[in-house]
Amino acid sequence: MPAPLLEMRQIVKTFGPLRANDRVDFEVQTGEIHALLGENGAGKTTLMNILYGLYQPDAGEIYWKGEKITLHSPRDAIRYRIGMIHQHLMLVPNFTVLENILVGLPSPREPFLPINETLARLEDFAAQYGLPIDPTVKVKQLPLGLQQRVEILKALFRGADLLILDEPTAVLSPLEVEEFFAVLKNLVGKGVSIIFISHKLDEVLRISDRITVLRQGRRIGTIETRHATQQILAEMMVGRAVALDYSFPKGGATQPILELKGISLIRPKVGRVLKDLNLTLHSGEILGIAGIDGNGQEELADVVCGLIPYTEGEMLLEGRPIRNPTPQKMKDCGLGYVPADRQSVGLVKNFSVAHNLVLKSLDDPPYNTYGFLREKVVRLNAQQVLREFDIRAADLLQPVGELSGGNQQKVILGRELQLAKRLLVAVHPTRGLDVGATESVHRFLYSQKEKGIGLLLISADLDELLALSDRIAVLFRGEILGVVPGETDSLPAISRMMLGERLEAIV
Amino acid sequence: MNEFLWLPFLVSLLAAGVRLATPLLFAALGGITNELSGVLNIGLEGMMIGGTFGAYIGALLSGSEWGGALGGMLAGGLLGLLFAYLSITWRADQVVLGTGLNLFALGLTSFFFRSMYKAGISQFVPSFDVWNVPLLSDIPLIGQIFFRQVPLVYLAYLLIPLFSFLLYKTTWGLKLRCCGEHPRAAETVGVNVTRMRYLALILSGMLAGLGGTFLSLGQISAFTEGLVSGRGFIALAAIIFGRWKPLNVAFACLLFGVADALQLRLQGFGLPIRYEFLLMFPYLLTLVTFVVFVNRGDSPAALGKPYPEK
Amino acid sequence: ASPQTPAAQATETVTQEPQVFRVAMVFPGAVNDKSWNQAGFTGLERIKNELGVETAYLEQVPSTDWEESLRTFASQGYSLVLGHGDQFSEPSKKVAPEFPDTNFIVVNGAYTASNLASIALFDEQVSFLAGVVAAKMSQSGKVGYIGGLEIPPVIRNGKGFEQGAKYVNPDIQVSLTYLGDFNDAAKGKEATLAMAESGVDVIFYYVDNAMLGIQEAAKGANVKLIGCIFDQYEMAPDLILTSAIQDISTAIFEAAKTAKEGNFEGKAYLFGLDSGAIALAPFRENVPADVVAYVNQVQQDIISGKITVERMSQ
Amino acid sequence: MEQGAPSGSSPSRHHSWARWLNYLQITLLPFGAVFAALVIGAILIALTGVEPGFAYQKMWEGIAKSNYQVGLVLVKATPLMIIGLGLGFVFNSGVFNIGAEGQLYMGALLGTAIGIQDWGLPAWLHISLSLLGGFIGGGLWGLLPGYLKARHQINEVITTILLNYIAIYIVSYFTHGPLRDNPFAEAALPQTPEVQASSQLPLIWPPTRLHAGFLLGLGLALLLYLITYRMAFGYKARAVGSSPAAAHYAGMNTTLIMIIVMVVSGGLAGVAGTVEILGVQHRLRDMFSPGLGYSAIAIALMGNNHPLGIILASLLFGALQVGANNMQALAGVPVTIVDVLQATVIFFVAVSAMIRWRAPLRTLLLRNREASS
Ligand SMILES: Nc1ncnc2c1ncn2[C@@H]1O[C@H](COP(=O)(O)OP(=O)(O)OP(=O)(O)O)[C@@H](O)[C@H]1O
Ligand SMILES: Nc1ncnc2c1ncn2[C@@H]1O[C@H](COP(=O)(O)OP(=O)(O)OP(=O)(O)O)[C@@H](O)[C@H]1O
Ligand SMILES: [Mg+2]
Ligand SMILES: [Mg+2]
Repeated sequence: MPAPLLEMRQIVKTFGPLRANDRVDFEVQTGEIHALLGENGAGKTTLMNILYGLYQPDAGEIYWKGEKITLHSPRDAIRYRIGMIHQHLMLVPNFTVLENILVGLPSPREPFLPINETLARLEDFAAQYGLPIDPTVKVKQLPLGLQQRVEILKALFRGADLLILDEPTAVLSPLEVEEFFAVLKNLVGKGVSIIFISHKLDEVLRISDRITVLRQGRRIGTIETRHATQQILAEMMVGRAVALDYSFPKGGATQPILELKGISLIRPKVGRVLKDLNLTLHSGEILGIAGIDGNGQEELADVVCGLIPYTEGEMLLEGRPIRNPTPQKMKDCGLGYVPADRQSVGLVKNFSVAHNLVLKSLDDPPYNTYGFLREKVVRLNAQQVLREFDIRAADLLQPVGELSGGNQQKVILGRELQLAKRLLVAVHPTRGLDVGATESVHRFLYSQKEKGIGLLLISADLDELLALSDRIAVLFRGEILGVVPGETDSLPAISRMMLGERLEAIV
Repeated sequence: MNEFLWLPFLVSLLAAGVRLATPLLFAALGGITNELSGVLNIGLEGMMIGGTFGAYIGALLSGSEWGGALGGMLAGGLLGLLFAYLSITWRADQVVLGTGLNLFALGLTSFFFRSMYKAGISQFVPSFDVWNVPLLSDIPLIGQIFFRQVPLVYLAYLLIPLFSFLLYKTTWGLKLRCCGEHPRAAETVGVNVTRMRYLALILSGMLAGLGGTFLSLGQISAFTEGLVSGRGFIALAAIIFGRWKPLNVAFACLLFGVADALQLRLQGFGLPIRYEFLLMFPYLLTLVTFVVFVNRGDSPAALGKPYPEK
Repeated sequence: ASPQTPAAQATETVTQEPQVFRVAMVFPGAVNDKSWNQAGFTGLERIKNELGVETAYLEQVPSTDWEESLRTFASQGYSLVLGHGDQFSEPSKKVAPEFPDTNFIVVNGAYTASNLASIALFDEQVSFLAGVVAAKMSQSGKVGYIGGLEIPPVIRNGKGFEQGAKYVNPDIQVSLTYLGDFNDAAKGKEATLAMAESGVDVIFYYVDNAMLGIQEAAKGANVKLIGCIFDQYEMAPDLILTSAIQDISTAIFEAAKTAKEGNFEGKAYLFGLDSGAIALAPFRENVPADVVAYVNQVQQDIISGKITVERMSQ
Repeated sequence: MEQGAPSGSSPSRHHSWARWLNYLQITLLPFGAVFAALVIGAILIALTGVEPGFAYQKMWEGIAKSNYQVGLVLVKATPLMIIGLGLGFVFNSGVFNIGAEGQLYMGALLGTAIGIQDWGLPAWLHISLSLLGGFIGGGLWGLLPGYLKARHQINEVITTILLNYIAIYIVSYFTHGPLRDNPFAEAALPQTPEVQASSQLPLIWPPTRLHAGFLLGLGLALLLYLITYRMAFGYKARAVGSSPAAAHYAGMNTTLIMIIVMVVSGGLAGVAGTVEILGVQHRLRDMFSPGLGYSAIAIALMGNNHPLGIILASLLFGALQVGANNMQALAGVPVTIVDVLQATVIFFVAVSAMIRWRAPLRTLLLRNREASS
């Protein structure tokens, strides 16, 4: 065997008392796609950040092409031709695509920006990898899938021998994942090696050559992908047997609870985001909304939950119209909402877990008497929710921002499920969560259906939708192109509708 | 006012406006630079004060106004360095530091000045003379307004396109702006955020120092306490007014300068308006223009936040 | 009212032996402002040097502290405490009864009491002369006055100036600008340029540091200046026709001397042209002899009472 | 702004000894900051040829020699405290009000206008009305930028800076014009008549000059503490500050909250201005504030926007000011040293807030947390 392209030996990294990486060995061969697996908080990102020079390890060595190296900052990593796509997109929303790609690139004509060269190369890449993009739009106007594409282009522009991809597919729709994998194959063909991190075991099994699993900061082992199964991997990650193939019984819908009649939304500068939506959600039903990111899903959720006033149409709750819905009003109607952006919308990061759990009930009994917050009751409530949802926090008063993503999501669920007396809207509820956390979120959601609550489940993950939904509506450019039963048979129709074909045309 | 001639009046008004805008412009260009790098600097006033004194000392020691300009830039730059050290290396709160810096510069300059001159009278030092730009100064109207000024005024105009270019058209400017929008993203593409912010603050201090220089060596030829009198804050307002774009910011400075020049002239006419309202006029006009025509603009996303965040 | 106010009681213990004559002074602005405060400070320095007494002072005292600063010194057993400006009228009226052993003098003060005196300059008289010079020297028939803030001494000098100018030429145009600030030299410069453009060719000013800007502007424009408070000829020999000297330091010194000799009286002292505390600075060659003669005549007439200069009410 | 003062979001997490150590550190560091500033001041004082030990002795005497001096410190601290409380409140909600100076002026204007009226009211009523007037004057001056920010996203920094100047000139107009004492005298001082005896704040600690405004400040601190950290409204206001999107999502009326906090902050600045007139100056004068509204920004931030921190910071500044005045009067050190001294204190306090976060103690506490979980 030739010397590996990369070898990390006995890497240790601690954050205060916590060992995020505990004597981790990790190696990557030239030309392979090496997957890195582990639960939330296992230390994957930490290890990669060390490799990219963002963190300095407390101990351990890194060998690059057989030579021992020290990485003081990402500048060094870039110099060694190591590229990285980060778990949280490293894009400037206010910059254009072009500016995002240009920033930090050396220019042949310093100090001038190499604009024309870059535009030409962008066209090259578009042709070569199938990654077309309009370089003049601002990144904040792009859907997440396209933003991810910008990240990929950024990495390609810098030219890398080793590309680190930290959960790149978390925000992609199945179709986008396909395109993305094609790009990866293409890159490998050109001699690039890849480290691939994902919580989706099927993706890992499809794309990788080898898999390394971390658990609680330690390396558990590395196996060849052809010897691996989802079951084996899940056991390695969690340390015990995990139920992976769970499915939920369908049916049980009763009377209509929420009706959307001709709902449209026009946003300034953007245009018509939602077009004449007609949907009915029943009690005890899970209605899935499928679609490629950026086709109006999040706006639909915001409109239903009163965050954005709709432009036209009518919303009926149990047959009665709701005029000018606001978040407050909808909450009072018994609606819970798990938003897409848990970090900056769902939670106040520097508030404690306990106070985030009553964020929407600050004015309501029993938490509020004469305007004062009853801290004891707030904590009592938190204790109960923490137990019920198995939320791992150091204590009730820990700032919620310090929790891991999975636990943050459970805090939101814990709050919203209390409020969801009649309706629950959940957007990408398991995005970025590991298998264990995903499973428990799914169980919590399903338990709501059993209680007779109507669920609107918006997700880009078709497996999730098929597992839970009674019916699935497909949103394309703000329009519903069709509604199909939540069964595996519907999959081809859903995929075609996601690309813009109407159900009538397919059937 | 029957002999009132509107054309010469307008010319002199605008020429005065240009002069009154010049110190604001220097400070505002500096302020844009540090704000785009993500540092909120309400210490511009202090940096200008440092500049007025540094310029005086520079001119005194070197015997030349250009030596004075150097001194002004040096003093401002040192204050910028101090600000950078405390806000970047120590990650101390930028707003607290800014208020501290204003007080610091005010106290220290007058302290030194009083130690130098017990009697408190400043010597006269070499200062900038009006320099008519050949040819251009002969253009009717335009020449009188813009091209019969002291060299620092020309420097200020030249800096407007230079900074537009530097901040918005160069690799360096892009990196700098990235630090202000998303410093972590900047770091991941190999930008040294700390160094960028240090540089931006020092540069900003030097420019504010030039603004101060214009006050002590471009307007008068000496140092006095109270020369700056709030211009640093007006520059801060101009930055937001002009949405961090040098050309727009220059316009904001000019608007304020012309309004100030106008009120000084209106007072001379003996109009039946209380002088308090005339003094208020530039502020009121700027406020109304801002609210009605400019209003919102996105500030750099990471403005005021120390990096790395903790 | 009992003089034994709480404050006096509280600080009695720290009072030093009263037989030592010590003088303290409180200034509203900086003692190096080349203007009002500096003039007062000069007086204090003369007291220290020529009378050989111990002195102390507080400068740049904000209005929040006017009263307290007087009390600070009085409670320390100073025999004479001066407040440098009419803003100390009210505070001293309050504080003086608390310290019967201390004498208070307020410059331009409004009140008197057994231990409280006021000294003032008849500044309209000298600014009247400044107005006469300006009107005589102006070719355009337009003269100007630049003040810092609209406060009594600034107003008085302006009014005196206007009286004097109109005395020479009833049709003369007097324009008036307040900078809103005594020290903003850049504003001073622009205000001067603005006046020059409107045809003004002689300007009398009453500002502090802002005068540097006024002089700077006058250099380029065809404008002559009349300085204020002390002889400012050396600052700009080509420009300054004369200065309306308002030597409050002499008044202060004289008053302190009287107090030291034990002749303090709680009354209002007014120092006019006859006292020498106010005067026009000596003319140099930039004022023609006939003008000098004319001005001297007016001065005589004022002193002799032939011309009455209006004193602003307070 | 995550400096370690008790911020309400995460107390009582650690073992008692660790918490104790933490509080010790929180208390000691500001002292260290003051000490460091005094050392730098000593160097400058020595440069003027005065013996620093002597100068500082005079300074200390000025602060603490007698009850009377202590009273002066408290009097000085009062307006700073009241403005700082309002600013802490508004900063918690993420609105950057630098218009306290203008709000102070407008409050003092209205408060004085009521205070000078001879309505024959009993003192408690006249004082309350004046203070209410102060609150309304300052509150209105805060309402304008607050409304523009909340409803139209108009940057409050620029509007408040400009409104400061405008307010100062408005007061200038009134003191020269409509409210001028003795309007018939051509050369009268630009100041209002003295406020009625019935509206002057009573002295509460004879023989000192301390007036009831100080108690009012303490009461307001308690009130604001309760609102911010004990009442639902405070949680909402802080939520708006740390995450407006989350606040909107949670059904809070972010617009209204922003406007309310801005009005309260402006109102308190106005109350501070009125208290200064009713308690100390008794007349409103042109340009009467030596930049109280700007100093209070530093005070609010140094106090970590927490009422207790703000009280401490304002006392520190009050003490420095009074002490330095004495030092200038009796040791002859130029007054400008005060500015340098205060600035250095600000620097060191700002930095020490970060030392606290960096120090090994923090690690110790974290370890402790792990042990307890
Ligand atoms: N900057 C930091 N400060 C403190 N603790 C940190 C920091 N970064 C990571 N950690 C901790 O280190 C552990 C590993 O985190 P890491 O982000 O590497 O996990 P991960 O495997 O990438 O998880 P995920 O699948 O959720 O992305 C976590 O427990 C986390 O709390
Ligand atoms: N100040 C902090 N103290 C302790 N842990 C922290 C702190 N800041 C971040 N972390 C931890 O660092 C880890 C990495 O952060 P990151 O934002 O990647 O979270 P994550 O678990 O990967 O969540 P998600 O999957 O939703 O992105 C998180 O687990 C978070 O708990
Ligand atoms: Mg991760
Ligand atoms: Mg994650």
